[in-house]
Amino acid sequence: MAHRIVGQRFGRLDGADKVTGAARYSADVTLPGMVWGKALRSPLPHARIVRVDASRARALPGVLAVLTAADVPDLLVGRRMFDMPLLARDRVRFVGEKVAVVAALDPDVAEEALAFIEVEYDELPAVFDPADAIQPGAPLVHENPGAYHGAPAERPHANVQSVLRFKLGDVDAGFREADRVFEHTFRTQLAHHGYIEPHAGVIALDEDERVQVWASNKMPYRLKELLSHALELPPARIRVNLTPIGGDFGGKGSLMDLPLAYHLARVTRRPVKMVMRYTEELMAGNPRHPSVVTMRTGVTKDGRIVARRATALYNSGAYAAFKPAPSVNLGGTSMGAGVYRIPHLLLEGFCVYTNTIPCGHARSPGEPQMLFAEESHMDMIAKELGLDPVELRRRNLLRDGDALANGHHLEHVRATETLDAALAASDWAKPKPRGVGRGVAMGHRHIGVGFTNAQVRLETKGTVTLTIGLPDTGTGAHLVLRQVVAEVLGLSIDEVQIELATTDLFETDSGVGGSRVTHTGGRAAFHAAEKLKEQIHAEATKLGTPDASFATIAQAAAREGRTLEAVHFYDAKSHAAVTSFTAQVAEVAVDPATGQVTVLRFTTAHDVGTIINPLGHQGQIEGGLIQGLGFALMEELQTAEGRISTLSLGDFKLPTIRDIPPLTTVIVEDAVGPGPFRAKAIGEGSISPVAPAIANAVADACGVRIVDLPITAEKVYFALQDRKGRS
Amino acid sequence: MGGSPSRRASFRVTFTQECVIPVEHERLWNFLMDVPAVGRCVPGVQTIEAVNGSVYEGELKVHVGPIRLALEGTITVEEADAPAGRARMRAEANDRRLGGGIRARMSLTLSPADAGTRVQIDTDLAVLGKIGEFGQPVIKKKADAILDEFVRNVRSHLAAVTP
Amino acid sequence: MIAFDYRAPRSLDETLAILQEYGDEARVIAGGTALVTMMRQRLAQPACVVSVRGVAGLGRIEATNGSIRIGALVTHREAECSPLIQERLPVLAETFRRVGTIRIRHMATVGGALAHADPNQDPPVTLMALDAGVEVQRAGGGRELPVAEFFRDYYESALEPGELVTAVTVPLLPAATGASYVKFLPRTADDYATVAVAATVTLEPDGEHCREARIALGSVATTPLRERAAEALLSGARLGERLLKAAGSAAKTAVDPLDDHRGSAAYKREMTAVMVERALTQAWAEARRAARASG
Amino acid sequence: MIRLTVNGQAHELDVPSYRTLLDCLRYDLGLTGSKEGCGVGVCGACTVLLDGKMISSCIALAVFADGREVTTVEGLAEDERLHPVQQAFMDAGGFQCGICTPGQVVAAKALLDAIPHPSEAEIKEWMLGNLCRCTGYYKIVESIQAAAGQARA
Repeated sequence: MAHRIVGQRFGRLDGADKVTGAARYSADVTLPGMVWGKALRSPLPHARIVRVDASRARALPGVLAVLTAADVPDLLVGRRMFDMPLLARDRVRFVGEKVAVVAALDPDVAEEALAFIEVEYDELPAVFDPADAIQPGAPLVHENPGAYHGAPAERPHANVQSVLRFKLGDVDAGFREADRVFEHTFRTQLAHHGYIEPHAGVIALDEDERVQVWASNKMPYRLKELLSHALELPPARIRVNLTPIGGDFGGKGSLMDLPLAYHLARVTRRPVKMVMRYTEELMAGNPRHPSVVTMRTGVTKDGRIVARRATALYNSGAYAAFKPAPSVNLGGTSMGAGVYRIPHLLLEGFCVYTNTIPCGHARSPGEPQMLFAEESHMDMIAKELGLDPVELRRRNLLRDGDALANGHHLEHVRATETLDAALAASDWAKPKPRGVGRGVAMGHRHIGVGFTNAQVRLETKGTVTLTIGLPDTGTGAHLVLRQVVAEVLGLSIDEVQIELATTDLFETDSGVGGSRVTHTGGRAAFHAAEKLKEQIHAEATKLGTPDASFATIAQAAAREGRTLEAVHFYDAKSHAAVTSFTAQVAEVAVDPATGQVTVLRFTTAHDVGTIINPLGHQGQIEGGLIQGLGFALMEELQTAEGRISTLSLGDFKLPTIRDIPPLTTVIVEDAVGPGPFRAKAIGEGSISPVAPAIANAVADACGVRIVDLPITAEKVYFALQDRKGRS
Repeated sequence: MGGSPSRRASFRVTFTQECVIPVEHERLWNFLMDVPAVGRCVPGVQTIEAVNGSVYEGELKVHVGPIRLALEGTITVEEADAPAGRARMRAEANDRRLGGGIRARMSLTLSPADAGTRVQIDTDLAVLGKIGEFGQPVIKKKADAILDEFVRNVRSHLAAVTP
Repeated sequence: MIAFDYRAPRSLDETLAILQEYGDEARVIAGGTALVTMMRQRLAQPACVVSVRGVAGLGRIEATNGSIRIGALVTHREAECSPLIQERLPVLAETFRRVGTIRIRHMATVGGALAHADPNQDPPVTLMALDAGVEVQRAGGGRELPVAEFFRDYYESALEPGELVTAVTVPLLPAATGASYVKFLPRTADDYATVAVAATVTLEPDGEHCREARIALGSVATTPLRERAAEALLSGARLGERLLKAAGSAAKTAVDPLDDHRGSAAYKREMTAVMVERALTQAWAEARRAARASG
Repeated sequence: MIRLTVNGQAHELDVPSYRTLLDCLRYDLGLTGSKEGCGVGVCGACTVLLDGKMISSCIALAVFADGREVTTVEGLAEDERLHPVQQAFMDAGGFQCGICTPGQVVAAKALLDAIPHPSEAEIKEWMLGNLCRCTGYYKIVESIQAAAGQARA
């Protein structure tokens, strides 16, 4: 089907505010009389709070309020499992946990006041490693987590938050069928999302005592619900005002400091702004879970995988509160099966409490961890079997009708085509110089589900306004939605405007996340636009001029006091039977004298649906890929005894413009997605296979296998030395 | 598998200092248990006074370039076993302006040596809060230097009073 | 940050008088990149900040007899882009170019980089290898000392309270001399060095023997280091790959690096050997070129 | 009391000694286009031009800018017409979330002022200090190349 607007490469038409500095992010919201909130954080990983004395801080000029746990309600908050206090009450469980909060006339005075709050701690035994935490007799991070609201039932140890399990066939029987069994263990690091906008929020009580909220949060309706609980107020008393979000990547869905900002606003009777310093982000944001993954695979002589068991221990930190999934776990655990048909499968993810930073969701939660293990493991098996790593993959790739780990049977499987496309574009078979290696890795990502309201209204000037409760986290989603409406109604893109609803307008919305927006927002907008189109036709018929302009039609209705508008609520509960495959090839050079890895070129192939905006689509691929590159090579929140030492972007390094490799992107079009005009999703498709592709390329280049991320020059160097020593 | 043993920067620093002091066990022990006197061997100590039999209060100033720490806190003698020549102490101190502080556990072990008495000092130092957040490598190096000078001072002090 | 007195004198005499008055309580700010960052982190809380930016006469780059004199207020970017430095001491221009980002180089000054005494900075390493001298003024007098004697400890220099760095004097390279600066960046392009090495090699007229070599190291101890043992191996010797490798091995025993986010002490020690060898190889190649050009 | 000229407009302000230039722009003058990201001069979200040279306003004191001229992202567009760099970032997908964009466009404008037709290497060296977490930088390079082409035309 040929489209007019869908598939056209639109620049960021919605971006004038962003390039001129006019866009108001949460931290930019300034209200009359506004004051600043700052939090005092625990310096210890596990301790009893013996005494808090805020009297000297309260006496400082410019300080309006100091709150401790005694001054806020004794309740627990969370996105799914409610286990986190507003302020530490009797004990602190990680370095960076909030103990007190100050409101002052300026941010420097508020920070100064923190130094005057005296807290006496009695240090408790702490546990930092998830493997230690699940031993009998390990220090307990929480005494009775099963009692928390939202806590899953299964709990093999009091330090286990949750268990997520995927099962196919009979794994023990499967291993008995195998000729060879391979087992390897992998580790991935703690890593922050790296969004440049730290969490920010402004809370004001208006003249009707309603709570007005501006926050860097991508799920405004869920935020309203969570705030209603945290603030013990009916939802109607809370209004979330949508603002642009300065990068999300999974990290901007929690309450963060908002309940404290509210209590400061309540006490001071002033609007309160709380903006985290980047140091606080790195110390107490909600980063990607570190993992220890053990992969065990049974293979027949001819390279067919018959059984797999994958076990992931995720270091979840001191609270489960930041995880939004009903499982209170990471869905990426299912990626232990990779892109392969495996008849007997047992995949398990354990989220474990420790006295470290509480982790949350990050772009394709759990997948970069699992796929690093899984796709490295595949190459290690191929090597042991004396098989080409591509050939081992080919023999096991998913095909039409195969089941994923979650039991869903797939249609329109394009795994082989995607792999072939990546290999062809990367010159996989071409000879390469000494010290240069190539590595391949694959993955797949579902098309997200959720629910969204969209409202479309015909304006008297003949344009259409789309009203939506979804913020744009930077993906260009709003432009995609405008394209969908323009396509349906036969308008130009400029004739469709977008308007952001506050949480007063709609009943609910699942917000941004999980690769869902093009699908759910797109379908809501599509069906709303279809409804409006019918109304317009009916109206034209009534007027007796079927080819009347939209303006004429709208004006005619307006004269009768009517507005032509339509709302559609789209709710996708279960995943479609399709997925999106990714195949990537890294070509690297390894400097044998230093261990330094240079990515010479990178190829990424994607099996996609109808592309609505090619420019935005490509932007998602490129951005995710460079995040994957950072995760593979450099990004790490280094910790020792629960304390993070990389507390600035000078120490926690993100890739710069000079660290990006030449990139080839291949699009394998298929056009069978569940989104509008059969679109699929792309936001989380490019990040996960990058690290294993690079690890496999390093192994190819110099023979050393790095099984713990990031792949630093130092690790490669010492591994090379070890190998030299052995030979 | 790759990776060198001590790849990460730690917040916790452990040192062992060892030296032989040319005095007999009992005199050395008595000197070392005189906390204010020993305290004055720590470079930068401003004051140190007994609060009771096992708790002492004091102030230590440390400069690292533009960073000025004024650490106020306590030293608690947790164990003092004279016959065994073994003592354990805990020090906790905070800098109010910077926000943050240090916690240290020290254990002292005396044992006979050819030319006097061997002293072994094991220190486990944690640097917390603002100080620990940014100045880690600096503070670590500084703590090492302070402890070095302390041992030198103890030696020269005892050498001076040794007949 | 917490409040402090802010002074912005216009002349050197006025500056020195203020520094004398405040002594240890005053901190000089030129570009501010280092001090303001520390103040924002609440690590430094000076009672008085003296901005010397407006002080006349400290911003010149000039050729004097046999050397280039760079005023303390010259920014890294000005030094990097100075035609005089680019032409006469290209290694120094290149070193300034390797500092952080252009934004930082627009702010940070030559004097500030020395006074801050951070062993992870780039310019002190090359200045040390080039045998530069630091001019220091105080109320009623001044002194000059070699860069090699300027650094005392982490963030600590030989500057006494009341003293101000006013210039650095860098001798031009002798004939048949090559110089290099190698910055090892295994993470990102904008990072501090894991190991940095500056080297010079001066050839004898035979073009094969080394008359003198100078090696300075950054990021491998609490201060930048001049590595004299490795220099001694080269001096008078016939240059060759094995000798340069030996010099690298000698250097690695001299360093005392910290474990940090840019590498463990053990790794930095190994990389010292590699980078010294690479820096010498480059400097030697430059020296041969220089010898050919002049001969 | 300090005097600042910001985007051509003169201001006299009474600010505490500890106020950063960034906070002064954002809160004393209401120019919230410049952002605070890392707060330590690394990320570039606070990039402004001081007397025409790009600096990190988060680690510059407001008093330090006394008597000088500051250009922020709000000062790039002339009347309603976007600066070519701003237009190019929109057309070529040079941003996504937009939080780093004010710093990127200020830096890119300074680049094209200094080098009207930069090579890719020159673009990457100049823009090294402006982190972007959304785009992976490819489209930022393309945006600047497009802006340079436009300026040529």
